[in-house]
Amino acid sequence: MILAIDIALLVMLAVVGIAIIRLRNLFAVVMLSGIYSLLMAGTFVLLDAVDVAFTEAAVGAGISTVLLLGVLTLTKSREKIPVTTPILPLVTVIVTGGLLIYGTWDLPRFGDPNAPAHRHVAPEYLAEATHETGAPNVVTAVLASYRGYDTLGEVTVIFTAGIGVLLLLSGSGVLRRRDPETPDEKPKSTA
Amino acid sequence: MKHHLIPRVVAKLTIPGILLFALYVQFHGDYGPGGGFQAGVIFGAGFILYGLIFGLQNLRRVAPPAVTTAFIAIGVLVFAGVGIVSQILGGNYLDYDVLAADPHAGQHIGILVVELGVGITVAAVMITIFVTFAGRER
Amino acid sequence: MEVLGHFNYWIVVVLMMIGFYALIARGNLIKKIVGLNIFQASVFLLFISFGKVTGGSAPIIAEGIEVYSNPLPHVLILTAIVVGVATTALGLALVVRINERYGTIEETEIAQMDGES
Amino acid sequence: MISQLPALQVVIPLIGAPLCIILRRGALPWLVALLASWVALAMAATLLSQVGDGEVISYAVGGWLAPLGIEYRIDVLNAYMMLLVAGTSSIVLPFAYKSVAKEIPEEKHYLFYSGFLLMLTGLLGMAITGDAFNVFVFIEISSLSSYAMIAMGRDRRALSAAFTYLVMGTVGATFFLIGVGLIYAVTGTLNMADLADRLPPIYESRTVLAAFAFISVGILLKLALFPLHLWLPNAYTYAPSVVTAFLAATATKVALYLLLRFGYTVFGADFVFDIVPSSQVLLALALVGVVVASTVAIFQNDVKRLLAYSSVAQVGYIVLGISYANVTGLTASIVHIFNHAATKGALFLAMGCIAYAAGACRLESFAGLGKRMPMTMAAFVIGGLSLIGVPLTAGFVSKWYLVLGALEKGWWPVAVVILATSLLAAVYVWRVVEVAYFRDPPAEGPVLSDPPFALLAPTWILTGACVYFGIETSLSVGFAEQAALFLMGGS
Repeated sequence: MILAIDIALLVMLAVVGIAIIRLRNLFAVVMLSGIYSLLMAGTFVLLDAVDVAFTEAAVGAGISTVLLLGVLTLTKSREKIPVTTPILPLVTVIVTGGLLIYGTWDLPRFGDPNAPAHRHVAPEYLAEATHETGAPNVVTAVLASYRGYDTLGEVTVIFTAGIGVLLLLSGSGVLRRRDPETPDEKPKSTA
Repeated sequence: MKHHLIPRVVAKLTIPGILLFALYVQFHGDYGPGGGFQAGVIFGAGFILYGLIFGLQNLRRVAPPAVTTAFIAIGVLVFAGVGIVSQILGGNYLDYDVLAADPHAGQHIGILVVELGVGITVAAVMITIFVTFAGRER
Repeated sequence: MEVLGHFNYWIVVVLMMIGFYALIARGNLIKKIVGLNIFQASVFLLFISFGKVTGGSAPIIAEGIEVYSNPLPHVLILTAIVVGVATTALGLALVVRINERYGTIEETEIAQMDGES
Repeated sequence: MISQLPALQVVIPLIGAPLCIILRRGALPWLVALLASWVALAMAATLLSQVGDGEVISYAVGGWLAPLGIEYRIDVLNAYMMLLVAGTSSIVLPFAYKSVAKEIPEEKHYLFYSGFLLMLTGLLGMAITGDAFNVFVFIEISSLSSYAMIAMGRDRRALSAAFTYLVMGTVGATFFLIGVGLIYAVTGTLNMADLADRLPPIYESRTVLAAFAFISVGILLKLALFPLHLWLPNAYTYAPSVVTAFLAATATKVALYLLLRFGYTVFGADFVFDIVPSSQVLLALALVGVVVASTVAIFQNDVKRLLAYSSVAQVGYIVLGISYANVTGLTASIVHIFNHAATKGALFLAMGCIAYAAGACRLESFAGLGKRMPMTMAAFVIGGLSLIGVPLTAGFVSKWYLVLGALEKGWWPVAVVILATSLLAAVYVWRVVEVAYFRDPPAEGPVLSDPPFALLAPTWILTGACVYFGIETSLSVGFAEQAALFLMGGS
């Protein structure tokens, strides 16, 4: 049953994905990418990844869509028709996809409880984590404690993005502004 | 949107709720889905909504860029600082066991503080990104 | 059953390739970013698929539940989603600046202008 | 205290980055960056002295033992890499003070130094960690900060270069992630040492093969091996001088380290060279890359761009050594990682001096610089000689081992190609030298002169390193040989 819903969601994802490639109106593309993320979040719930679903919905359908819409208001909202047919990308994609399909051949069956990934490390988390950290949500326990160092890296990545956006977009006001009273943004000759 | 009454009233009613929900997600992550990152996103979204309805100027007044920028750094420092503290207390980096006399309590404190660091940085970055992007209108 | 057991992976691969194609074949920078998002989100789905255990439930320990799905891929993907949105934000900031300095966000036109200057 | 060094190695620069944001006024961010980098260098030196005799330090982050937690695993190879990375940043940062003041708007200095420390943190983290997924996180820290830093160049092409790098870099990182996911699915672990134990029984699995392919392609994109180098020339050409010098010396090198780490430690030499025809593939790509990139370099009119293509060629030499799959070749690669970092660091810092004085690095603006900027051009000449591989320079040492390794294999045509491409290098270095020394300076325009001591000193330290490690090789070759033996022995 779950497999059937899973497959249905995946097919819908594929349809949305193809529509994104084909459409040239970028507003429609951005809205569809938000829908793609929502469908993806639904699939994650189905696959028991509730934390991931929560985050994907907040990030994919939330932040990314808002950012993309914001950028669209600053740029042109129609994609131009390409001059040449992209042969090389098509070949790259087919080769990459082919290699992946080849690689999936020896993967454990979908949902197989005896897959190596479920026999090593993970059972110890499930058995010990709540006891050792006091957090019933094993994902939180692993995220914040066992693999807390990854999470420190994750915060640093977010920090990096913040610094990067400020480096790129703060100050250097080559543009007219609506509220000129902000003192820390003066035009720069280097911009 | 500044001059429409209904969005303003609705925003005034919902924003406190959004911020409260963010705090719930922040501190309830041990038990259900959620945690610092999701809480930070929601918290930031509250401010972004404020900025959308009441204008960028007002948002800059509520959350001055210099302050949000500082908070981006503070969140990282809080997280990394927990690690340093645990080193000072004789453990390895980010070993929460040593943060309290009882390892379980230590783990609890560690996870709580670390998630708070995540939440602070994420919320601050969200607000900063919104303000910098919105500040570049054509 | 063997075929059905891998069908999930294959569609995920197709999804990944849709995103990858939009990323490398399209000249519009915003469409590239959207393609990047789809590509990465689909990779996340591949990981989450690895974590699924038939009959399992979400890895939040509770009374009366015996089988849980694997939490580790979830943890990894939480981190990866954050990395992904960080990349998106930075990429979009670059797009805004490129649009300001070049007046276009089409790759071919930018390459043309780069060649001239 | 000393047992906590591995964690602090990464955490000190990591904490420095937000500190730069808090202490944003005046020269404080620069000072924070400098101190963090120097402390990191001292720690890297201490770690290298501890693992120099083949020992391995394991550090359990968070107190969770591997494979449950994340493990730091330090051996002679990654200690050597960390010394290289921290050393370069420690030399480049003093240079940055004046160079950045000229190239970056003042109100962004604190962001710039924060970003610089993030690049440093990312590269150190990639080198030190023993966890496959943790590598991904640190790759992204170093990459994201690099994209933003490259875009700070004054030319608008810096922006399009940064975007291209962002797209190719993210594809690389995502491929790497796919590969890590696939090996996780068939082994259940992310710890490198644990993976090394669990992979051999399933070498025949198609999933492992696909995982190896994705991880390799992802890393090869990062290290810019021909033909996956397309992001590199523009990124190096238009980035601010300091960023170019640091990235050229370290970023591709750490990616090369990852290639060695995953090839030898995780997958194992038996798999990489016996089951997969890696040797042949790498050999072919490296040879074509060296020849094509060296040739393209000759026709460049921007000297920074010329050096960038030369970097692509040098990556080719390093991969060439790896493709031999013998100790001499591996030693040559590791020693060339080091020597080329010194050489390119010196050359790009010299470019920074010229950009400081002249504002650009176009070939025509070099006319007469031999007289006007004697110290800068002398550094360029020595660096150029090392690039060609003239005896008594560092470049000679690595090429010597590279040729030796080829002859050991009986691959004398490869040795011929190495010598022939050195001639190509001589041609492109000569083009610059000719303009600088044998062409009169333009009659109009400002009279240029050598930059201040604060810029010349770091340039000459690296230039001196090119000569020093050409004569006294016990350190560079000594550690490289040990690292090579360690990798080969561990297989």
